Amino acid sequence: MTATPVTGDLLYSEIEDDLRASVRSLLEKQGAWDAVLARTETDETVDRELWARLAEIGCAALAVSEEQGGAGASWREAAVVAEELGRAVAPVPFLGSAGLAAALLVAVGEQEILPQLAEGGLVAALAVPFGTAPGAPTPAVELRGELLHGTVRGVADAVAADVLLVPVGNDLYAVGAEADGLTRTPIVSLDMTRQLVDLTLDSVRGRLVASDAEGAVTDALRIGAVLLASEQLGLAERCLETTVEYLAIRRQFGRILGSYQALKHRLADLWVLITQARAVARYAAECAATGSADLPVAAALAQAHCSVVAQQAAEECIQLHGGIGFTWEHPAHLYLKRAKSNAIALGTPERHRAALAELVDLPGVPA
Amino acid sequence: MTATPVTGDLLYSEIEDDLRASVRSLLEKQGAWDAVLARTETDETVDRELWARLAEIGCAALAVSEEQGGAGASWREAAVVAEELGRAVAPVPFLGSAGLAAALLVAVGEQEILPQLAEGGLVAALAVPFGTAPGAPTPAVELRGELLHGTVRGVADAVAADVLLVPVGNDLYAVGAEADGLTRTPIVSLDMTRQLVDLTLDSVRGRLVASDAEGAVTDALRIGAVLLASEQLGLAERCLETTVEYLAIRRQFGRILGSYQALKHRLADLWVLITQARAVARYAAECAATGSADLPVAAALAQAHCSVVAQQAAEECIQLHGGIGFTWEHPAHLYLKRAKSNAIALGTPERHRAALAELVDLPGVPA
Amino acid sequence: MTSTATGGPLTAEGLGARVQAFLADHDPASTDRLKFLRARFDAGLAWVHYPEGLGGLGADPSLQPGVDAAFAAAGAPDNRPHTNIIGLGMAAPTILRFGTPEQQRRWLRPLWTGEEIWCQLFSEPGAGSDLANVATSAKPAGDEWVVNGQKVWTSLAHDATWAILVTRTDPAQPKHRGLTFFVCAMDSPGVDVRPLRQITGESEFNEVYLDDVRVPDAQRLGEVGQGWAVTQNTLMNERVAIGGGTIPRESGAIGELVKVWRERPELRTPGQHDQVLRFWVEAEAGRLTAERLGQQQAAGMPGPEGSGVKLTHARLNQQISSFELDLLGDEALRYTDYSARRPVLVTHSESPANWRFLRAKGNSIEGGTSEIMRNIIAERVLGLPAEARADKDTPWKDLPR
Amino acid sequence: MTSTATGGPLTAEGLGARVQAFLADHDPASTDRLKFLRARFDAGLAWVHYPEGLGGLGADPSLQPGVDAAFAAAGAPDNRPHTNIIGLGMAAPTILRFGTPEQQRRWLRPLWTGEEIWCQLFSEPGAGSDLANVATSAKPAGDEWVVNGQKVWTSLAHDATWAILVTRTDPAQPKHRGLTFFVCAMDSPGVDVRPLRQITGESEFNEVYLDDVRVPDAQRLGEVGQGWAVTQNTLMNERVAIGGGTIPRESGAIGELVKVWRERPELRTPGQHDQVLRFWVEAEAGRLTAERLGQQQAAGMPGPEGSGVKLTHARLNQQISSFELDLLGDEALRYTDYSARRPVLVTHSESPANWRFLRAKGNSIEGGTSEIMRNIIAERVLGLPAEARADKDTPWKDLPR
Repeated sequence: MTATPVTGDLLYSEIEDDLRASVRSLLEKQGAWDAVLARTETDETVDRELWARLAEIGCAALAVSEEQGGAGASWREAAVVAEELGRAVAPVPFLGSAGLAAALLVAVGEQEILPQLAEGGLVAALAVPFGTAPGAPTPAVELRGELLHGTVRGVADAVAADVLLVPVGNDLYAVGAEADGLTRTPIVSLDMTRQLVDLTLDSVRGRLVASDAEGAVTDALRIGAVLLASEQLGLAERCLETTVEYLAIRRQFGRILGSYQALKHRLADLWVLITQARAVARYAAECAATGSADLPVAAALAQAHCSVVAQQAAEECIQLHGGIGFTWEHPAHLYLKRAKSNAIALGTPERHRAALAELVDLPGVPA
Repeated sequence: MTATPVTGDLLYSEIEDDLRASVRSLLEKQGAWDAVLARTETDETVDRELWARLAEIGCAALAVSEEQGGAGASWREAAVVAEELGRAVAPVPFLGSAGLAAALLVAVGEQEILPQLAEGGLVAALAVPFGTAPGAPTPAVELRGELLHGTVRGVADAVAADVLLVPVGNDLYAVGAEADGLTRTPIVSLDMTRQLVDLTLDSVRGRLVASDAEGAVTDALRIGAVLLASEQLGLAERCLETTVEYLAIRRQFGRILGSYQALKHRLADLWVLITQARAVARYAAECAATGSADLPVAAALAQAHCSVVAQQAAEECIQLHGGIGFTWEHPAHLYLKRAKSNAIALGTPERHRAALAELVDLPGVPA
Repeated sequence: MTSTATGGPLTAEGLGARVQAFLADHDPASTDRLKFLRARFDAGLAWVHYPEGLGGLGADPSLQPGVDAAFAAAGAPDNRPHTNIIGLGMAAPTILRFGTPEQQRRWLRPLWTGEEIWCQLFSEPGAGSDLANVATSAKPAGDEWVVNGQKVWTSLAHDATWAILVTRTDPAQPKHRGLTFFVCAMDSPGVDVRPLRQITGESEFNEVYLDDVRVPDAQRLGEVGQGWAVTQNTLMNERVAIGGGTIPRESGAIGELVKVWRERPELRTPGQHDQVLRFWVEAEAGRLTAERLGQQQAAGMPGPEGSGVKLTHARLNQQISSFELDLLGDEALRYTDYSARRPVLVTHSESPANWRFLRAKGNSIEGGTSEIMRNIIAERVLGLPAEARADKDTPWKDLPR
Repeated sequence: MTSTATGGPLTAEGLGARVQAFLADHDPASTDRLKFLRARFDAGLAWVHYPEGLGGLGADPSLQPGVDAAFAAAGAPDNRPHTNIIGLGMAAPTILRFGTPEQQRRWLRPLWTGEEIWCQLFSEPGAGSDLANVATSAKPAGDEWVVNGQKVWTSLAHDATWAILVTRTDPAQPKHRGLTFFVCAMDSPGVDVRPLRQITGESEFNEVYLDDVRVPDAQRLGEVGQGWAVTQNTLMNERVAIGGGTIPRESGAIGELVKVWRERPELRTPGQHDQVLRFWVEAEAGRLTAERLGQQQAAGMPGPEGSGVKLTHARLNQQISSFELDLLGDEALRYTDYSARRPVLVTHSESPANWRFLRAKGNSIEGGTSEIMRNIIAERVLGLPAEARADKDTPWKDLPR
């Protein structure tokens, strides 16, 4: 039997509530879903303007200390922002830049990029495929002489990135987005609200940011998993709300759809799952904020659970909207694509469960 | 892609319908559930009288040829009987004697026991634990000199057995139930409508029935799995019927319970599962009857699926009956215990899926 | 020479002889495709269970596959049935059942040969599963009707010559009364077909706007006010169309999944193995259930299992394709093309996994939602009480919307 | 000397000092158990949030665990709360809320000390989830009431001195009106307690037959006809009783499963591994949800999550114990004892896996079925329309049954 770690605070603080209100208000003004949908079909899939506004209220580096130019808050507050961005399927580089990159730069004690990133003037991205789980191997980019060579496919938040953080063996390099020899090819992505990019490095000059960075990369991916869980929570909540609102007005066979018990019970079950998603996401954020030794468990648990819940919420949203939910002109497909993409991102639920097997001593069949 | 075997006839023939009607009529007269329940608390947990009546209409050896004293029908007809016995959770040694033992004796070409078994004067049982999957190792009973030694725990249908068929390595021995040195201890069994027995063999004289019998034991267990699937189908159907009948009369909050859509949809889903259980059980019986090369797949498929369906049916039966379904004085617990016991019997669904992995070329992770 | 004229019902042998005789007269290799198909229709070898003179010989429907196979074996052109699914599956049986002899003669031959494609104008934005809640109105004007309204989820509308159309002709009647069924020419003035884009990016379906469209009364099918009976008959034909023939093991979604599993061992993880096997079991159970349903239908005992087969098919398509994306991992995050366009007809297996994942979401909605299927099973099969409803006897115009 | 007398509210320190003073006066090692408990009650250290004179000091309820811990640390006897769950969890708050001062003085002390055990006579065979559908009648007779009817699912009835009892005093009123709430002495003539046997073989519960049982009007709680309001308050206390304190990771059903998994590697198969991990994830998510609910309650924001916690708890108990039997295989086919008997109180982990499997089937029925929990969530939390019902305004006696 594994010991029970201290639970910590799973509620939202007043500061977190205020932050949520600011972000939501901003997103309601500048991130309506129809604008998000329209943007997916343009060349500018990232809403740089919105990102600038978010940076103004500190969202670019919430968990970075004030000395390093950040907001001096913690991953708890960052997780609240992730919830709101998930609700809005907002096309901004929060996860990649304020999450993965910031966590990595803090972990390795970087001083040059971090202040610019924190004030929002610079976007950074971690150059690994979006599906990389914490601890999984990263692509083989290699140093030949002083130049970098290799390919990294499907990188998140690299569309708008100014700097790419490239793991090279156990080292970490920073590469300018406009560097000679670097090709960035945005790809048609399942989730076009977070368009992925293929990177090709052909004799690219990078700056060595840290050696012995493998552990820091794993830690950063874990922080990413924590934030992603909160994003999934926010998305799931939005799907439930939208569906309840629709069922409360739509009539069929002379009755309000929401009065049909089979639908009511399915939504009740979904609500229960969401209360659980909130508990595990909050626990993960609390562990990240306090540096709890249980963070690896909390992050894997949150991903294993929230990935499932967000997908189910998006699927119920489509199904219970009926035909209209299957059309392009309804936001449900944006939630579905984000939910499915997120479930694969930073490791599938099954990968996270396999990680838990190690972490909580539940081994498989002895060899 | 695996080739598609010929499906064969998945319907019920007129002869099968007639047989079903005879068996059901007999069970309605002699096998009412309250009598079945009462019998579980007596020393006579097997209804020998009922078994005699069933033997009279040929149920003791349906799939045994007329030359060998059987009814000259096939495993298809036997499967129909199994359905009816499952509906009634009947405490008779059909599965053990008319199924496992008969299949085994036919397979090894035995001539002495089989005719007596076929006419119903003798009950035989295969001395392996009830949870043994086709192809799994059997307990280590060994021959020292000319005498048998060993322990076999949890044998089905051995309470009423006259002869025990004991695998000893690759040989098969027959042991009289009253043989010196043999101890039969009936155990408190999860499913008391099929009480299991622990056997201890301490210098017991047996008769060598066959050498090189390992394959025949596996084949017999497979036939058992086929019949068990039909038993599970019958049980599931009965659970659904009982529940629908109850919901059609019970009122809560001023409405017939069966008018609540959430319950309707769950029962609809259960009905769908049962149509599938019927299809796979019939396919398995057809493969057994025709000696199809696809029998191993069909048997594993039927067990993997019908075990799950029967359990779900029994669980819904309890839940939708509410409190009354949790009491001893309602048949629901008999179905639940039979369903759970059957799911473990002759291999759990997971074991059968693992068998399918081999059979249909869906291997696991390469070593 | 017909089956009745020769005294006994047509047998497979008798039909086989007719096919061979026809082929002797019409060499598939040298006969013009359309000419060949028209002649086949006229010989009663199109749909052999239809009456004589309407492409058939009044034969048993079970003899059709043999006839089709004989033509295929001879290298004869077929009528490309997949391009006219609604025409063949729904419009034709409805015309046969409710059409006048003139209507049958006019429409059935070019329908069967594929010269005229048909579509269906049933669904409306305000109706959903409540199909009878039709708001599209038809008002009489001399020997014509003037139709106004909006239809949705219309496949093939952009290719179709004709549509079967349900309209409300008397809003003062309760919902299921006051409907009338027409055939509408898709090139009529006032018919506006607009692609309806779906979550895959493409537009398989259309919205159809009807703006003062004039439909001759001669194109009415069935009596005025009996449109619901006609519609239900049409939909019943849609559901019967399932089944028929052995379904290959591992076809559909499970086939795609196990192909990836077998061919790409590097993607496998231990934790996914049992799930693959669970899906295999469920898919095979579903396949055998459909097989058994087909056997029942062939034995003249059509069971209600069709609703269950549809439910299972939708669920497995969705669950299995979703799992396949997890198995593919990073690869699944790449899509092919979201641009607005008409879909190209390809087999499912040529489509990328994430397209199949997205498209499968429609399976539990189109052709009757999974919720409606469960209602049907609970009420018609299990006999549980119907849902309370307030819309059966109230005039349609007075219902809240 | 009371909290108000000293000026400020009682603090943890203040209470700690009182406990130490009490212990100094009453040595747990040498004081008779019952005498010690009565003195603790009289000192206001029983349930500190109750009023003075009734075992409390009007303190904040959050201070109770500290007091209990201090007594436990000193080796003091406790009041064996698990033997009087209904008394402490449901009867006591109801008496406090609705009882007269005389009733409170009579009942609360022996209830808290455990000298008098309480049970609950609410459920009836004809009611089920429709708890208000009470048929047990109480008719006035002078300053008494004469009660007739049958109650069911009564735990502890065979040990109890007192019962809280809901009766119908006016069948001409609609269902939720016309109920009245009493306290009934279980040794009254006409009270017949019979064990109700359950699927495990044992009888945890009873049926209670009430045959012309006379209950003094002085034992009525609340007004005549207000029994439903009292009952709802009682049930609310039952649900609030969840929560409180950190729940250990891997407690309950998951703990049993992972113990077997870890200790008996020979039982493991590859296909079961991911399922064990799925259960671990679900159980841990459920645990943290209950923890979060406890934090909310402690912060004065009791949320509706309790219904969800109950739902999940029941489902996981059932699914996990069922899976554990599969894991155990042949061993799970052996049971311990089906004979009719009263259960022995043991911790869950001492019970065999298949007993836990069977007992868990009750978890989704007792204390509100899972279906009722889903209704509550859908209607009270999500605000979806209530089920149509015909029993709210009709006189109870005219309802179909």
